[in-house]
Amino acid sequence: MKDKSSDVKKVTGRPDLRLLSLGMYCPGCHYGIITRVICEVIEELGVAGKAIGLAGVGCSFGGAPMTIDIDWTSCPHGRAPAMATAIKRIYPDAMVLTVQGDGDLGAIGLGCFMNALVRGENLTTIFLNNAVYGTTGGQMAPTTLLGMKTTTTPLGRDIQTNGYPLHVPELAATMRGVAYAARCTVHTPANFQKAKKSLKTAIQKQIDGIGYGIVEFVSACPPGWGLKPLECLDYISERMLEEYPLGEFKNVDKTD
Amino acid sequence: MKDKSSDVKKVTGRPDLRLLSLGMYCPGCHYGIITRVICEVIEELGVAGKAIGLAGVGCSFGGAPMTIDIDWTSCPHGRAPAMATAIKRIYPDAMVLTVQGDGDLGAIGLGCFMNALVRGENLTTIFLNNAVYGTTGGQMAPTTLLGMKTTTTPLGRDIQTNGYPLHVPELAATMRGVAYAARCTVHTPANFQKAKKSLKTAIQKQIDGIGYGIVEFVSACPPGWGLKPLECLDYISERMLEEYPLGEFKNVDKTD
Amino acid sequence: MTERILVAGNNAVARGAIQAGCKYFFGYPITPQSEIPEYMSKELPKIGGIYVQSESESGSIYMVYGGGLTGKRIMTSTSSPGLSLMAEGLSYLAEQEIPAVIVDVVRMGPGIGTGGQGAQTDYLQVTKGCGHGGYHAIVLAPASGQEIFDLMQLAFYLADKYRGPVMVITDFILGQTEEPIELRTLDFGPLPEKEWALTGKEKRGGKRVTHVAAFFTYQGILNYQMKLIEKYAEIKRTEVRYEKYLADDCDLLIVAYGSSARIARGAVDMGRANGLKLGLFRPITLWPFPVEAIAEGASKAGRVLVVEDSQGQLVEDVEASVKGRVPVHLLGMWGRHNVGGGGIIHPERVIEEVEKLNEG
Amino acid sequence: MTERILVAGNNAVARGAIQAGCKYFFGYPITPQSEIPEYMSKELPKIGGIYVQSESESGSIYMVYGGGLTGKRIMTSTSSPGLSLMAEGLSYLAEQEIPAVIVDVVRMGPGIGTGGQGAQTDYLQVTKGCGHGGYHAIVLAPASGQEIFDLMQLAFYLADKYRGPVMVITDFILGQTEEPIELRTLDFGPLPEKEWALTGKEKRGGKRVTHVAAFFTYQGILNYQMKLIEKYAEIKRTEVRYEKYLADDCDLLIVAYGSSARIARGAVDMGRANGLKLGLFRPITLWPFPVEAIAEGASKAGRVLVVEDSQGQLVEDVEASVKGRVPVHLLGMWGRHNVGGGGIIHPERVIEEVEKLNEG
Amino acid sequence: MPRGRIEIIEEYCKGCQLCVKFCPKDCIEISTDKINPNGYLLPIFVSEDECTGCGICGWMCPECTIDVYRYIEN
Amino acid sequence: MPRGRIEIIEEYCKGCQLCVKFCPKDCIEISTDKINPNGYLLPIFVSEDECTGCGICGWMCPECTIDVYRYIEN
Amino acid sequence: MDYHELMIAGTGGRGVLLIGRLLAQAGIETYKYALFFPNYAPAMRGGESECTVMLSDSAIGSPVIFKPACAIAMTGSALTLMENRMRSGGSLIVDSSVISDRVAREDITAYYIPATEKAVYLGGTQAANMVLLGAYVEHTKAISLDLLEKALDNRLQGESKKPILELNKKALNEGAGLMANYES
Amino acid sequence: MDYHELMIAGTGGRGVLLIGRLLAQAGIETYKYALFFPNYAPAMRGGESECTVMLSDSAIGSPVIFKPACAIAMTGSALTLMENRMRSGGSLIVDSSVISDRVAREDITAYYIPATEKAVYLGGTQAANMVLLGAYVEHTKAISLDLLEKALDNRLQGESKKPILELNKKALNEGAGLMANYES
Ligand SMILES: Cc1ncc(C[n+]2csc(CCOP(=O)(O)OP(=O)(O)O)c2C)c(N)n1
Ligand SMILES: Cc1ncc(C[n+]2csc(CCOP(=O)(O)OP(=O)(O)O)c2C)c(N)n1
Ligand code: SF4
Ligand code: SF4
Ligand code: SF4
Ligand code: SF4
Ligand code: SF4
Ligand code: SF4
Ligand SMILES: [Mg+2]
Ligand SMILES: [Mg+2]
Repeated sequence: MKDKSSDVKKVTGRPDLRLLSLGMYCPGCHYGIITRVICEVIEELGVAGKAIGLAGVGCSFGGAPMTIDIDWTSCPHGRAPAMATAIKRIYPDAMVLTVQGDGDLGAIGLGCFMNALVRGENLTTIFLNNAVYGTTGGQMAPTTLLGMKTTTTPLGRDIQTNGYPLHVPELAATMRGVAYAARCTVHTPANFQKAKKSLKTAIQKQIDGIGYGIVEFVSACPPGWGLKPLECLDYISERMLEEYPLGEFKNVDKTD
Repeated sequence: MKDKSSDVKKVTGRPDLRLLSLGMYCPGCHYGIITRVICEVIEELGVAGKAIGLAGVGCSFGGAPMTIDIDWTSCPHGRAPAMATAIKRIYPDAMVLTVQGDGDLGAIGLGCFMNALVRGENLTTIFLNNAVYGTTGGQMAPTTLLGMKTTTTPLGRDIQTNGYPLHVPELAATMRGVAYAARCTVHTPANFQKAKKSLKTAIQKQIDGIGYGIVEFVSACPPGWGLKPLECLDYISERMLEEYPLGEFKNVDKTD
Repeated sequence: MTERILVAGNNAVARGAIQAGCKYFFGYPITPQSEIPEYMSKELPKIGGIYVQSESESGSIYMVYGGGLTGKRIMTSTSSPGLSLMAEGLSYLAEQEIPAVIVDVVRMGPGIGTGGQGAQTDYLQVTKGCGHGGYHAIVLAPASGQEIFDLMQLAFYLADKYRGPVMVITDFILGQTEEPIELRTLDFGPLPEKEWALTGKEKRGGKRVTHVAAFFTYQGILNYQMKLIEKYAEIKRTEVRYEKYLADDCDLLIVAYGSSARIARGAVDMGRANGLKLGLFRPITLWPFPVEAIAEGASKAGRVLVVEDSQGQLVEDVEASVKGRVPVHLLGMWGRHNVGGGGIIHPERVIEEVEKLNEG
Repeated sequence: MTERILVAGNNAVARGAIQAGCKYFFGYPITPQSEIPEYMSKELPKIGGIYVQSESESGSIYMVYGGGLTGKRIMTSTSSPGLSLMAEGLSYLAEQEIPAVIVDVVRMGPGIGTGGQGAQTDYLQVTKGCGHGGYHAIVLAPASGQEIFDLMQLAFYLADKYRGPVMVITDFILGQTEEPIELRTLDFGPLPEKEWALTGKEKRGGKRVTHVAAFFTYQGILNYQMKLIEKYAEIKRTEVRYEKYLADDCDLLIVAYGSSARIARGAVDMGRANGLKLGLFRPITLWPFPVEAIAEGASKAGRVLVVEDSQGQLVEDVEASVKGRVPVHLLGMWGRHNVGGGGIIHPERVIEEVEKLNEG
Repeated sequence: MPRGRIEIIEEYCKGCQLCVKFCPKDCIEISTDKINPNGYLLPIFVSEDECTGCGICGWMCPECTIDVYRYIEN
Repeated sequence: MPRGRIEIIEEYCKGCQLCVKFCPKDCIEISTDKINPNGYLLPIFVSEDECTGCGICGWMCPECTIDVYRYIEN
Repeated sequence: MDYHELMIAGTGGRGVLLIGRLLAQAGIETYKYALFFPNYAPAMRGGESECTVMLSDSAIGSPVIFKPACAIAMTGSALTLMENRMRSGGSLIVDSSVISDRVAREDITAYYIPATEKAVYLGGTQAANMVLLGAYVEHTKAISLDLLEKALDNRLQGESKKPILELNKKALNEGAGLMANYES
Repeated sequence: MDYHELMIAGTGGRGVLLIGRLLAQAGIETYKYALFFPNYAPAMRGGESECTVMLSDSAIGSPVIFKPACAIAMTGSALTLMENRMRSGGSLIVDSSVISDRVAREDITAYYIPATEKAVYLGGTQAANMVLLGAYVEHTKAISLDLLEKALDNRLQGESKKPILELNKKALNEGAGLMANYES
């Protein structure tokens, strides 16, 4: 084993911003990987000192503030965008970030989120789409796939009773105050890199004062899906991405 | 004056469903004309007996239940779609209609409305866009035009502070559960007729079980705009329709 | 014989509702009550009923409002922060006199609190006016699986009888505890027709029904308020419910409701076995509050110990009832043994407190 | 000399806030308080402040929550149904100890109520727990334009001092009544630095601040509750405020707050002019409630008449304070003369009630 | 030859003048002195000969307070 | 010739096997008996020779519990 | 103790609140305390409207009074209302141009001022309220006309408002004149 | 009065709640009252878990007890916890395969059952809980093993569950056997 330290470069490890904590996530939860994405992007942009994070209620609630070394507040369920609005209005130089699940942003918080877009706030939102309410035990979320079984859709989600899955960045892209909207995953190394780029772009839009940026992460919830961590990867490729295509839905340098 | 009744046909008058009441509206308020649209469409479709109306808080609150002879409830501000959801689920054969202002639906009720669309409810919504909060004295609404002065935008609405005007039917059209989305006005006789056609189509979608129908009415609020009734007509043609183009944004026979 | 099964309190809530003829449930997940919507989502479709997962607890209560307007039996369940989101809706249900049952499986508050803490911190909120305007809702506080099942049926009956929201409050302990229940049907007697229900006017021979604010009946607004005041007075006269256990020959009366009452009952047994003359007074209706009965019991016993897993809320009503005639002590949430996530006041701790009082 | 201007109570709210250094207002229109956001939308931008029209009262309170986290002075105002929508947020503000001022210009409830009715129907809600979890907010109830202006300043001070939401409650009458006020600046003394404010960690030399639920500090959750309990006890010890008017030699003590206290004061004057020995006790803090002072005043006078424009809410606290020692009567909203949309209890009606009591 | 006529139920009129504006035949004018009990200046049907009974004034009246009659050729 | 190596801080591992799955060189295997105090089966770095120090296992570890080193040619 | 109280009643469009507010505004120049309370139903458009004004040198207790010592009635229904409520010995000023009824109570004094008629003559019905206000201050001497005019100057600034300012001032003086020469 | 109380403590993954629920389920066949209370922290994944079971012929007061008469400890920290809390004279059943500590208190009786070891031998660590439950019923005779097996039959129906059902039954009996022949 070569071992002289002069010959060795650490290529990756725990990011500086990533706090040591006995992870708040279940084994194989992609939120852990997304945490790395967030840390690395904030480090690369050099904005850790200006960053104020707002964690929604959901697994992000415990996870994000406990694992990323910036200022944080948790928020009442679904209300991060309103809280972020006030913070950003008062401290326009801060980098204000909300991290919200699909129940948090897509259900209870949909109005709060949409109204922040109407007001044309200059914020960044990380939207965690695991297609279920992970924290509370795997109930249906607005993003649950058609036919997917959850604890409140025991026979699978059907259109008649529960409507269609919600596409958040596509929806956001239609709003004039939005500067950036994209969907990504971290379920392969290549996608991990793309996700970093997306998030970086979104935050840059905020820094440049252009407008709202939202990045959806399609991510696995092994207990919520009743699958093993590795099975989840296939489920993402085969099922989730069919409903939730990856890509940028909006990327503008000036809102109109 | 010819007067033999056999020679005379009543072409128009107070519709049967229109109740005699010392109108709830200010002089020149278009809500009165829209009331006629609603009455005539319900009569022509023959669904008065099955109709249950839900009036938002706003000028529609008093106006609609007091002037249209069908079952009604008023609703907490912005919450008509949730209430309508329950009623329609319990009585699928009823014709369930919400009447909501731009503050009611576009601000406080945006989440409630959007979530009804996510769930793919089979309802009809009449959306009254007068660009202000008429009832409470002319404050800014999400649909207030850029530059428009209201009691809470004393210098005119600006993008920086208050974002962009909200386009409700266009937004609704992007949602998969929506079968029909259109914008109309009643500020000219021709538009009055088109509006009737739009609303009829929207309600028919509900009757046929196809999906959500929403019809926006751009309408005048003379005191809110600080204009005389006739001046409002020009304001609609010249300013409102520039921001809010008329037309159908979605009209499908089957949602997907 | 009626069936007897071992179920958790949350399950008893759902089963009791279905037994009462409730086929429409509108709800949103929140710990520690998610088993209720989960059960409903599975069972209601089987009996032609409907489970709608709302987008939030506000969504739930407004759906309940709409549903209640149809005249059907309707319910929702939630836990503390969710109940706060229902405040406006509750006030409207009371104003518009819409029958509905709302279950609060209390979690520790304020704020986000925690779903894994057996707490009773919503007493003030549910009894004194979560929403604006000085309305009241009947609040039932069961203390066992069977009572949950039974009171759910009563709740629907009272909601119809008095036309308004009725609340049932349990908590983490009661919701999770599994006990055998008898699936018995309770009959509380006949109820008037719901002529006020919105059905579309063709079902009423063309006579329409409208539900608009009292505000439109200007001459009647005071009459409206007087009717409300009289309704509440009537409920106070006739619907007070409570249970006494060894309360007639005790020298210390424990007052407690819900899970704390169960724990206190355990303590009474322990105490009696050890020569302590304890008795228990358990309010079943938190509103209307059993003012006279507590005052009487307290006078007889000579002193009172309130046991409640909160900062001290019930104790205010007990003090107001007792009016300073005998001392009222409190064992609040500081009586908890804080194990894991789930702090609990144990019966042993209650006995300890009694002994402290005895020592003076 | 400080400036003296004639302004409505709603205007005094806004001016008082600005005088206290509040530059951030988050609000939503609702009668009868819309003049407050309207004034703020005009004035705040002139002084480098910000008015954000939220999408709803829930939006307002969560913006207030976010704003409060920055350590700046923040406020919102609303009226009854809007306050209900703030229930969850208020509970969070209390849990997370965020200073903020919330003004409720009460309108008659429950339900939609009406903005054109001078009513006091939110007493229970604001004093007992609009939100879940048994938190409390200091509640200030001014009774004149000047006092509104002054108490707004006090409210911001107390919010900072005790780190939590403080409520100021007025109503239609107080909000609309125009009276001269002196634009004086009140100084309540120094306050600690807000080290807990979220600013981005570079402003604190890289030391981050987090505000997460008490729930994450499992071993500390009980400590958290005990701290809260102690804080409330401290407030009860030190912040009780009230005013007495001819209360020391009266044979009937009227207890009333806010607009009803003004009306009652008019009645006291009328009564005294006609040989009736009336006195007035006016709670200024509704929470903490002046329990002892009322008990003392009541004992001295021998009987109490509560005047409140509601179904009877304040009266419960008065009864709990008086503990049955002297009779407590109530003139509630049925004392209104219902003219147009605006029912009002007039001083003449109070005198009538006193005379009825005197006749026995 | 007149083809139609209108009747305005004056009690409910709010004097908004939409009928005046939209009559394609200018059959309606606003009065300068005729006021209803609610204090609104009333419109007057001034030109019976021109009226076609087209119904437009009726549609456009926010108070639904105009009845329009058309004469039928039999 | 090995071009890199990894170190797994075992205490924080949750045994999800994402590292195993994503190593392009199959350098990591899951053990059948090595369990950490939290009860998770641990991955083992089995193939030092193949490791390129590409970093992928590090990125993909949800617990950020893998340090990756690359050898530099000097 | 110098003290004046006035209630003004009418319908929304007639400027009831305006003259009340103006009186209070002008009043604080003379009195230590002044109070104006508008009572109207915001939800009813053009509904009934009333307001109370109090001017005093000692602190004002109640912002509302049931039985005013002085009142102005601008519509028929307002007259009925005020006649029922007024304190014995009080003065009730009536716009006799629009109200044909007479006051029946004998324990109050009515002043019938043809306010609307005079206002039309001066240039517009909307100034009827000022005629009545002028009559009120002349009758009670609560404050000087000058102060009212100053308050009007403050409220109606700029060239465009000039005609209406002039109209209002003329109307005030007209009302004062009518009252000064009033013969019952 | 026939009465039994049992607390079971361990970590989430070890089936603590499962055997408690099973015991209560089987218990209602024999007793008039049965109660199962799971106390766990839903927010902490894989955190500590404990439950209480009571079987009785008279109404059960408190659903929680601080000092149980009988307990099962499945992890080291659970042992510490239970040893501290147990009532004097009580019995504490310990999975000695995973817990090397011994009970120090002399006023309670400890039974060291190598549950995990036996379970592995029988076919899987996950059956360790059943071994302990078997030991418990053998020790207390609270209910018959048959009833527990019936409860298992109900819970694990269908062909696919058969192997695990068999494993569990074997483990139950193994535990009962270990306790029957227990020598301290
Ligand atoms: C007002 C309110 N309602 C409900 C809850 C309970 N709750 C906690 S997390 C959560 C949803 C979590 O789902 P999601 O946002 O998708 O996050 P995930 O856990 O899947 O990451 C809910 C409903 C709450 N805390 N507050
Ligand atoms: C919870 C709540 N907040 C605020 C109000 C006050 N309010 C009454 S109507 C209204 C808005 C009306 O605006 P819009 O919906 O546009 O209706 P419009 O009057 O313009 O027709 C508001 C804010 C209320 N009744 N309830
Ligand atoms: S429940 Fe799902 S989302 Fe939450 S930590 Fe576990 S895997 Fe992640
Ligand atoms: S305020 Fe505006 S919307 Fe309301 S009735 Fe008047 S004109 Fe119509
Ligand atoms: S019916 Fe037609 S032509 Fe006749 S008055 Fe009306 S709009 Fe004019
Ligand atoms: S349109 Fe109707 S309300 Fe308007 S002036 Fe003509 S008749 Fe009157
Ligand atoms: S650094 Fe690359 S090659 Fe080496 S173990 Fe990790 S993934 Fe495999
Ligand atoms: S990816 Fe990380 S947590 Fe998962 S098995 Fe590998 S080292 Fe452990
Ligand atoms: Mg989720
Ligand atoms: Mg509007």
